Amino acid sequence: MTDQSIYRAVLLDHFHNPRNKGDLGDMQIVRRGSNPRCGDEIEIGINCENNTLESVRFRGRGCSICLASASLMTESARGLKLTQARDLIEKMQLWFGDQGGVGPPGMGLAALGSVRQHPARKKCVLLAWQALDEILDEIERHPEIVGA
Amino acid sequence: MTDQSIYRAVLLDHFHNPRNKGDLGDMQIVRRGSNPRCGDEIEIGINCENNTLESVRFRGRGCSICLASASLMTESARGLKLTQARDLIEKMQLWFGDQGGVGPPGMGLAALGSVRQHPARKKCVLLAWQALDEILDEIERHPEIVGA
Amino acid sequence: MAAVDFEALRDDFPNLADGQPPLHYLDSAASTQKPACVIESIRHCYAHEYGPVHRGLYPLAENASENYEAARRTLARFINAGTTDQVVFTRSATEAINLVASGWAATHLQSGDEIWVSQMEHHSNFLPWQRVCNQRDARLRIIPVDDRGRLDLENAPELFGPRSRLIAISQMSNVLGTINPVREVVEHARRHDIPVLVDAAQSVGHMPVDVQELDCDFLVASAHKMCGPTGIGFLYGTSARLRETEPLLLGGGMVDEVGIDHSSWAEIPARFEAGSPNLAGAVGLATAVDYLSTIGLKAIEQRVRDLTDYAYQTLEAFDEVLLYGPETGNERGGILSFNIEGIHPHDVAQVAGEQGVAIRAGHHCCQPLMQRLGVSSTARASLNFYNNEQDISALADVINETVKLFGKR
Amino acid sequence: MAAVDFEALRDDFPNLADGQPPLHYLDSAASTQKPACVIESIRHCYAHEYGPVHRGLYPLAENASENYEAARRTLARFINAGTTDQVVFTRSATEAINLVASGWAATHLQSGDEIWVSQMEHHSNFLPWQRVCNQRDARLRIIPVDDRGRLDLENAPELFGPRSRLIAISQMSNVLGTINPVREVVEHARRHDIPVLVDAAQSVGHMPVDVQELDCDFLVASAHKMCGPTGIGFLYGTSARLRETEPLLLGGGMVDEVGIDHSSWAEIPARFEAGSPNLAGAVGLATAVDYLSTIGLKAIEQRVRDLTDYAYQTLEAFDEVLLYGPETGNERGGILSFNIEGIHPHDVAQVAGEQGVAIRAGHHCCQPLMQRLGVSSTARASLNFYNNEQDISALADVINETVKLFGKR
Ligand SMILES: Cc1ncc(COP(=O)(O)O)c(C=O)c1O
Ligand SMILES: Cc1ncc(COP(=O)(O)O)c(C=O)c1O
Repeated sequence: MTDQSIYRAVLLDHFHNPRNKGDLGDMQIVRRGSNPRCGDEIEIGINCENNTLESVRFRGRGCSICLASASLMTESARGLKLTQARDLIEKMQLWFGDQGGVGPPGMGLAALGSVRQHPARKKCVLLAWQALDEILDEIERHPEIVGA
Repeated sequence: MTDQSIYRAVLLDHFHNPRNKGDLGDMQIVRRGSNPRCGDEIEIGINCENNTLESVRFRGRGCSICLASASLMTESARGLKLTQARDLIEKMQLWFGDQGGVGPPGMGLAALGSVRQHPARKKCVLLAWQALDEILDEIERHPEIVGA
Repeated sequence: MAAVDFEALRDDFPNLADGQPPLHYLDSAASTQKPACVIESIRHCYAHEYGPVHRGLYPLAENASENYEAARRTLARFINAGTTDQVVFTRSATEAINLVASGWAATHLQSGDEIWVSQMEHHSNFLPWQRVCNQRDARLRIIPVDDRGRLDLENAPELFGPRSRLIAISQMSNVLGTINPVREVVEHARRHDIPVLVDAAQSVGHMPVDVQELDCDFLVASAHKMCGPTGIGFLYGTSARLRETEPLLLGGGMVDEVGIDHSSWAEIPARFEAGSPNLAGAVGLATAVDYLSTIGLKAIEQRVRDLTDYAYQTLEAFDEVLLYGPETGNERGGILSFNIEGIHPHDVAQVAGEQGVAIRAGHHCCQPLMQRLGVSSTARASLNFYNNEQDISALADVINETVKLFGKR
Repeated sequence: MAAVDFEALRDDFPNLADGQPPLHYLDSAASTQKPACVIESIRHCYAHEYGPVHRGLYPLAENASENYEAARRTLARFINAGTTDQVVFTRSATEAINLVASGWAATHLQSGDEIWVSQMEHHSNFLPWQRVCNQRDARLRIIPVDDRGRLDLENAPELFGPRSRLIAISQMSNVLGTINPVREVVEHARRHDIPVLVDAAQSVGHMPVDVQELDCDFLVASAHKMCGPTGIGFLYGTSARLRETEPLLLGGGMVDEVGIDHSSWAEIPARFEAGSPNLAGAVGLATAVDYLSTIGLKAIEQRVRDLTDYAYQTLEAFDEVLLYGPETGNERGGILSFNIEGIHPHDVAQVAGEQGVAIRAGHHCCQPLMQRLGVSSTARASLNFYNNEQDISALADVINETVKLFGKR
């Protein structure tokens, strides 16, 4: 396994030992992301207090990239202000967009960079992030759900 | 102008001095052949007696090949029994068909052979012959027209 | 049948001969590699014989037209069409099916009629029928697939019923490798006057295909899956059916007389080939056909069957591997779909790719079949005569590595 | 603008450099010759970079997908599309027009609505509209052509009227060489919210074409008329219009989710590209675009204009020659249709062919225009930048010989 390989140690670790994975029963908002082309299906749930993501959790099935990315996402989003979370998502999308010259939006996420050379798997990476994005949309539309 | 050239002396002669060309007013049966792709339009007329083509005439416009072929056709068809005419047409079509190994159906028609290497112009050659074929069909259906 | 030295044939394929490290190309069901002769024929066509096809009166154009029509004759002979004009060049198998769906089915379906496909059809042999059924208020009916991945004709009692108007099935499944009993289906269908379209995208060029023996009404395939170029395929149709078919595309070359209100179509097959013909595509396809014919379709079929047996045994030996489709033997072509327990096929394919093994992971444009198999995707290795046992050993290594990396510890 | 040595560029075209005796290729409006770089890019694609496009997870497939999408970006830049996904690869200009006719017009036309084309349109930009109008009980209206071969917009007062639903016109006539005031038509049409499709089959690659400057809704062309390969063309559409357009072909690669009853389409442009993509075609087209861009479209346009002036004067000098279309100048591209008094164009073209001059004779897929001109066919010489003055002198010799052979004595 080379350094270039996308199955970098970090991703494998998150795949085998996912963070913040499990039941979403007591989450304030849950959103689903799916990629029918390959059967990835992820649900993201959050609890929010004072405009801060107090907890971010996920469950679902998918390839290692999809699951590792979801796990990494929950780790980096937790504790962020809503605006910061939005910012992070935007930077992720930019990083994985067609444009070059953009770096990873945080040290913890650098491992995902190895996936950028595999365009067919960008969707796997972004699935969890898009679901979080939709959650933020929902909060904007209905702040009352998170008690704001 | 080489020997291979399709503008063999014979064809040019028939183009410039067409045989049996002109008014079809007193013909028993007249049939039209047209090729909308290039604007060739030929009318063939016949008079028939005792199952013999007493006269075969044509008029119309078209390229030199089309007109020369019509002129040649009238020459070779005149005086033939109906069955002989049918036979001649069949041989022409065979000669110009996809199959090789068939010779011209008569010495007088050999000049048309130079056109066989130009598939796009086969239609020009055959236009007059097809019209005559239709005339023979008509005679078969309605022999009374030619008084038989 | 003289023995063919298949190992030596690998050298005919520059993209296989290239590789350092070697390329284990096991994705021929998606698209085959190209032999040098095909590539050269295309180059030569453009560099030395290029001219517009049809109706040019100068030697270059006449020659181009002749090359184009000669390609049609070659292809017609290859599938044993009754006459050359029963072969229509299309952009792809997909276009050919759409042509029949919109040109034949749309004008022959009544409300309540049925079109039958199978549960294992490729989206290209599914969606066009779905659309035309929806448009004509007809029903799309599905021949089920049994647990061994074969057509379950017993459980499709109305397949030859009074409302059945067309049957469209593949000769070889691009996921399961199943070879369907097309001849048998046609025989039944004939008795009820139901036309049959055969999707031969996976079979033509991989086994002998004889349209007169199959006795089908329509048959389609794509050049790129039979060692030919991209961007060209064909439709075969019986003369009677083609006469009943309206053109999909209108434009240059397919009309006789154009009026302001109405127009009349040219003869068949020109009627179905609007637009400037794909000369280089036709030439490349004909060269591919000649190449395959020289090797011999029976020999190709046997070679792939041998490799398939070996691959099947190799994969079967893994406890973690679940294989789909029929067991090896006559009813299976060189396509093996599988899953590794608890591991997503994407991960299998990615590890494979890193180890120089080209396999496919996904739904393979067969979502209805995935639903039947109860999975969202599979890994798929597909074989052609240019593969060898090393390719299969390399696949075994991939499975070991994948299990090591992603298996439950 | 640095001077381009066009005479030297002839060597880029093996089929022109070949000839002994020389080939005077004056049929580029039918299809252009191919430069060595395009041929080589196709060869290289098949021999060293060939893999299936889209969704493969191994390097060869990823590279193939990237090459395919890079070709789309190259083309999008070339015509200055706002975004890359506004470019759809099709089989041809003809397919692209059919796609808009059946995918946009068929779903937007009401009974009594009008589609406008001009009297000079190619059958490919005429028949699809005729069909959809007949299907939808709409009216096909014709913009007349004036005596100098230009659109007679004055005499089409309802062109921008309340029933006008789409205008489809060519940017350059393939018979007359007329360059139509597309920009002006679009400007008017915009005010009445009428979409405009531009048939740019003769203009793209021959003059600068900028879809944003034209501000058109759709634009189509074929690769083989712009130094690219056969079997590929494209449709440009604004994002808004493409979203309103239904796919022509259904099948693999263009769906998201396939259900037994209904399916949902993939994003644009994949939605319009059912079936395995034409990789080598796209690569060859992109190489052609790069080649033309390096020469410079302005330089190409000027070169052809100079040659056209010379050809026009040369032909005009013959008493027997009747020239169609506008006089030389800005409103005319490098296409010259003519007739010789009393001589059928077939005979002209045949003599030309025998003398190594490739010209076309016929209706050029423009029967409505032929009716307007009152002829059934014309002879046509069409120029590209790789032509030179000797080609035109050779044409003059042909006319002399033709008159000698077939003229009234
Ligand atoms: C003006 C015009 N439009 C459309 C076409 C159709 O192009 P194609 O045959 O490549 O589809 C042509 C050429 O044949 C043309 O000259
Ligand atoms: C069984 C089957 N049918 C149809 C197709 C469609 O072929 P194409 O994409 O070349 O049109 C394919 C391959 O993609 C296939 O495997």
